[in-house]
Amino acid sequence: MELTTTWYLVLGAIIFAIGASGLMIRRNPLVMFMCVELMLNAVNLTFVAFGRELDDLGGQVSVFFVLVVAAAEVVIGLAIIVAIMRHRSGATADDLSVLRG
Amino acid sequence: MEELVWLIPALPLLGFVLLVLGGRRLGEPGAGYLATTMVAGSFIATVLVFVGLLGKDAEERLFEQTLFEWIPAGDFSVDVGFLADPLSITMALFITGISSLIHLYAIAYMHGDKDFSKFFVYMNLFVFSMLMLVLGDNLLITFLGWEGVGTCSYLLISFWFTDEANATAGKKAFVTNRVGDWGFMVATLLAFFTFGSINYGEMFSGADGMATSTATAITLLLLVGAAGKSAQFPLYLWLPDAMAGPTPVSALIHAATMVTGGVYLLTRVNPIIAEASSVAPDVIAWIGLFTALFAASIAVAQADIKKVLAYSTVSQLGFMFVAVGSGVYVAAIFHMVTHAFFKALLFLGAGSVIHGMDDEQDMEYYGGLRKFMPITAATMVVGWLAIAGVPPFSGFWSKDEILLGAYENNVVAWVLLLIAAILTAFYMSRLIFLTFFGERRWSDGDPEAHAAADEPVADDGARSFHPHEPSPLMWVPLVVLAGLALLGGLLNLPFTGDTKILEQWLEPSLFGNEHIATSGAAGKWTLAIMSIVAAVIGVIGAAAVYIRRRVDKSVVEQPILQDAWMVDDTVTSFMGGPGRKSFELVSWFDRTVIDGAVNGTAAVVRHGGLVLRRLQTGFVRSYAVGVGGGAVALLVYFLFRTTF
Amino acid sequence: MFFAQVAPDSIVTPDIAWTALVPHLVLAGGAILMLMVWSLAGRWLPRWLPSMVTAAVGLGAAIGSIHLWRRVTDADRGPFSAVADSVGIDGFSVFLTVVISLTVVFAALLADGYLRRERLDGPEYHVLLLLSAAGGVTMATANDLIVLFLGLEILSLAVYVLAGYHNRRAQSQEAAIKYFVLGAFSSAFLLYGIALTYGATGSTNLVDINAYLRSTVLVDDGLLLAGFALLLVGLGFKVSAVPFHTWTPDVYQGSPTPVVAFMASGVKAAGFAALLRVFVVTFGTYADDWKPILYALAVATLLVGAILAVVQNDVKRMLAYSSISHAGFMLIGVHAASADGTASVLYYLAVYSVLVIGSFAVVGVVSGTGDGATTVGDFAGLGARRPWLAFAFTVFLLAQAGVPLTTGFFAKFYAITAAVDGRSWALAIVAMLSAVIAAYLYLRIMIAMWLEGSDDDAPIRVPVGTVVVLGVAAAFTIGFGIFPEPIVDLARDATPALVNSP
Amino acid sequence: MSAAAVLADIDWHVEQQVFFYLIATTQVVAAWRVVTTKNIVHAALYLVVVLAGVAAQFILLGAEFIASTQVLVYIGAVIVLFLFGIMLTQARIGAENDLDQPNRLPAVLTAGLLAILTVSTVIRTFEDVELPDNSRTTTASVSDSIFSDYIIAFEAVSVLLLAALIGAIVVARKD
Repeated sequence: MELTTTWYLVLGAIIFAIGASGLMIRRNPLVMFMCVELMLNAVNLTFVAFGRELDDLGGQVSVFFVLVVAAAEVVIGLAIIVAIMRHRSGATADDLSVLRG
Repeated sequence: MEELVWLIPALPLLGFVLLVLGGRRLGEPGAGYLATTMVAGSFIATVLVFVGLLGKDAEERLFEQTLFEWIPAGDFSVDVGFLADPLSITMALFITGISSLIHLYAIAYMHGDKDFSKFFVYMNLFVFSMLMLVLGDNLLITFLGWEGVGTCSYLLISFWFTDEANATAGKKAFVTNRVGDWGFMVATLLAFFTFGSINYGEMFSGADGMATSTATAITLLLLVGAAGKSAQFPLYLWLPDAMAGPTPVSALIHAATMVTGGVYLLTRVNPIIAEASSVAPDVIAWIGLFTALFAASIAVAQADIKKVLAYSTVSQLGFMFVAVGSGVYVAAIFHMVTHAFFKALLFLGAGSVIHGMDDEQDMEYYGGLRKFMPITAATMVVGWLAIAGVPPFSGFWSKDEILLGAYENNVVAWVLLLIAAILTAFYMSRLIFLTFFGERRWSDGDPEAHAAADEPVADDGARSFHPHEPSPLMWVPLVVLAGLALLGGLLNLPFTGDTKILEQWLEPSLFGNEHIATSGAAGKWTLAIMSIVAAVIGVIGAAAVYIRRRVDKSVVEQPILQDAWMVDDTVTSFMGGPGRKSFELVSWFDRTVIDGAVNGTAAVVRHGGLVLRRLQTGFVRSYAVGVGGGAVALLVYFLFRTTF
Repeated sequence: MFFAQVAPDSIVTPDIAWTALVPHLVLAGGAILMLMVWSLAGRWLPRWLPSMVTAAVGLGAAIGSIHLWRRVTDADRGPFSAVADSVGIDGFSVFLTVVISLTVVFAALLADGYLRRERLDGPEYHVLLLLSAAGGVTMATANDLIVLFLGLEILSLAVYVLAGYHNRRAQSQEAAIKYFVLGAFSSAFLLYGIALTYGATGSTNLVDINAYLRSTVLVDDGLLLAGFALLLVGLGFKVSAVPFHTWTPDVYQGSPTPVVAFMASGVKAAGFAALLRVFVVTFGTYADDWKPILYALAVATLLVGAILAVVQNDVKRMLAYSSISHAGFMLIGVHAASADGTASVLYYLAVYSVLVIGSFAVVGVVSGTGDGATTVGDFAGLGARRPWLAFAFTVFLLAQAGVPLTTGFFAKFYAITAAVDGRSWALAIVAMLSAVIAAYLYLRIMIAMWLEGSDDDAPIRVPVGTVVVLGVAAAFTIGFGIFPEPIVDLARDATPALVNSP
Repeated sequence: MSAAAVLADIDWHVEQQVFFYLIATTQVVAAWRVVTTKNIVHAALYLVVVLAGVAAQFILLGAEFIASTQVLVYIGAVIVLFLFGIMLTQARIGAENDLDQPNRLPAVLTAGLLAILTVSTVIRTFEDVELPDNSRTTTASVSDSIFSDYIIAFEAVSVLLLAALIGAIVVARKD
């Protein structure tokens, strides 16, 4: 099989969907964050593949910014989680459902 | 002098502002007098404008005043402007006139109320809104007034809000009116996109030759709005409940002015109705007819004096709708004016009775009050004869016009309307007899007084009251209104063209869309006699029931009539046919289907809400499924649209 | 030139049009300056100062936009792009910049009393608020999808933290984590959408994308349309369009009330700015493709918001759902994909921001210490306890219900007009239906305030900042409700444009 | 010899394929395990595998700067943060039963559809487009781009990091 851009894009799409499924299934907030990271990485792969396809730097530059965003998100997300866990140890995302209806 | 038209709504608005700012400090009765003065001033301004218009030729009796450009919307704009023409000034005249009297009355009626000044705040705001409604020169200003009167009505119904029933009634009025508003809003939009303007003048000049379907749609949508405001079937529901408010409110808003807004609106847009397919006016007429009959039959069975008047109002508004549907706009306006006179009178009279009877509204506890409240009794008798259609009282003339119009439109409609007229005479007579005549079904707790009054006293179940004539502040308006109810017919006597003052006066506003009676003199006389006969049948019928019970009190063959508690049932049986059952059916229908429909819609929304609510589980992952599912749905849609 | 010596031929830095960036710089610079001053001298500064400074900075950003407005509305100069075409200054972006800046002013004034009552005061809240607004302004002016994404992330990250700012309240933390997880999830979708659009058009720059789509007929537009779908997910989430709305009620209910006021106004404005700029302006040539889906979103948003609002018992939740249905009205304007539609959204945003800030200002003071008393029952008898407060709330509620003589009426009027102009009759009717259903909700609150009694006589303290906000918001609502022309004209003049830098 | 020079000597058409399939398979399996494993520490470690795989793919695509940034930021920082987070929050490290919940079907279905839709789109659009043989980009050209065309984005990122910094401090403050 000849390696084409498609394969990179398909790989990205699959990892994106796996990440999305994790967010919809898992209850541990930390794992949910990890799944978001999976999704972002899938997008990064897509960006670079497109960049290569188009022979354009924009794809790689975008990935650079996305990396920073991902890191910043993790910082905030983990801070929030740690703050919550200080009050209730071992809580899952489902335990945080006082607000509903 | 017609330049003063802006002053007409401005004065009540000024009153409103002043009362908001200083009403509490002004206190009682100052706040009431201030409010009354403002409304009276507005009346004087109206008279001045009226005189100004009179001084012109009939064709030039149209004055538009634009205050400022209000909403710029692309190539069209909406102005805040007033239209002084015979129709709007007629409305403004009786609105401000009756409002002044009712304000005066309310000063005494609301005496001692802790929110005295607030009451007048609302009342002045109401008058302002009502005047905006009738004087506005475009649909949006009218709509503004329309919303305003609705809000004031709501506020005033709920005025004594410690009472749960009042709060609920206020809610009901608000909700039902929203349904009507919806029709109005859609009609306004439709008009805007048809004519490119919602200014009446520009609309009507564009109406000629417009698409029949559009005209029909606009008419029917406006009808939804009008039916909501004018309490027509099936949107009448709120009006009987609205009686929970103070009586002057019932008189002003729910009898004389606001509820006629729908009739005014339909009359105003007569050039559009003229372009609509004949279905539209027929629908108007039949809705009015059904409402007139339906409400009259309910009024027959009510024990609460205000409820009788409320259903009566619904029924009379039905008459006006029949007039509009039959194309006799003058008759509609004529009846609106006379109705405003006598119904305001009846409500104020009822208020005076209620006032005298320590807020008791159940007629079961009344009886024989004429000796204790002679002025109230006398004026209410005038009102009764007027609404029953006994000549020469005003109601006869206006109702006769409507009957004539209905007859020339559709004989079946005429017959049914005549039955409604009989019922009207019957239930009003019942009200008067039960209240002012017959035995006292109450006690003043003072045996000496009984002897002096030489009245038979009900032996048991009687309650203790001290009926008395109210203060002059309250009875003077009654007397004035009684005079108007007596003489109101002079506005439009049918004898010759010259005596049809109202018809000539309104002519420029009707653009020749008025249906001109074709019947000959003989026909007219026959119809008039028939309507007199109808009134007499109603009165005699009521008297028969009532008098028989009184005279043959001990006669065994009429045990039901002996029992005061069974009056309604007696009346029901007396009305013949499957009688009682049909009335039960009506009330069942009212309770179950109509109430059910209103509650049902709310329930559907509520139920839908509760179902949807279950989707809001509080779990992040299920929200994520929602987002992901949405994403999938969007992807599916977009991928179906690809060009590939 | 120093740099030229180090790297003689590599970096050609673009001209930075500093004037175009005044609002951004004022907001971000204000945040940094404030952070520095308070870390050095915080203990000597009065407690009320941070909110005053923030309000001043917000006002400064708004004032700093005036010269831009003059420039873009000047027929000779017109809109322009700056800094390598990644910042677009046109009437549209300036209008929204001003809206967002002013919501900062309000949110800062509200926060003063709130934070001190909850013993949370300090400069951090305000620094985050300013940074968030800087992100919002970046979104509104972005001419590049990556810049837009970064703006959105700045805005969101700060607001995630603000949502959990009340750290002693479990609901606040729950709101933060829900908002964060779902926000990150939707950002991933948005980013994927950007990637696909980039793949389909070869650029992330909106000017270039627009030019490309105008000049080229794509043989297969599957990639582009998939990009539309995913972009719409991300942006729909920010403006809480159904079915991406699920976070809204939970987050609004749990978050500190002044933050909610900002979320429902500033954040929403930024979201719509992006939605309009990306879809209506950039993808305008593909309007036939995305219009039907916006139609569906608008209908769902209008109805679900209104229906769910009716069955709530918590006022914050009610207002959250009602804000969803208001978003539906704005989506109508987006769907119209016309100049009038865009103007209607801008007008709606400006007007609704004021209304919703005013509403949450009232909720914030009624909720009492702990920010917990927000059920309808807690508003019972407010008319008797604090008549002016109840009056102001009534004004906001009536305006939200679309009663004439308030700004809300015109907002709904223009939205529906846009729908009817586009011959979307059914949409107009659904909108009115939604308004009728939602009216019941506002009525319920008003009834509780005016008609129901309450045995609760705990004093309600209304801080000065809140009084100012309520006064200004109520005056705005009634004043421009009677004379809507100035705001309407501004919204009309605020036309979006995509132009290359000269 | 620098990594770039080594890479330059490779015949891309064969090696790239082999490596791609190898790495891709590993990545998918590892990603799958992130989602399904019951042990949270394992999940983090599987994530490392995926992220390292992404870095490797970047190299295969000739994006060396991004690849090294990926390694630095993700494996050097993000994963460490995750592990710290696990240590600070989990009462016990080990198996957890957080998958035992009803209604997994809609989630799996949604994710499956998402995969099918996106995959089918890209396959359809790029059916047989070969990977172009363009030269690998240098770090210099990427940085040129960042500091010219994307200067505003770069500035925005600095504000973003500032916001994250302050945000984290705010969240972590004592009551």
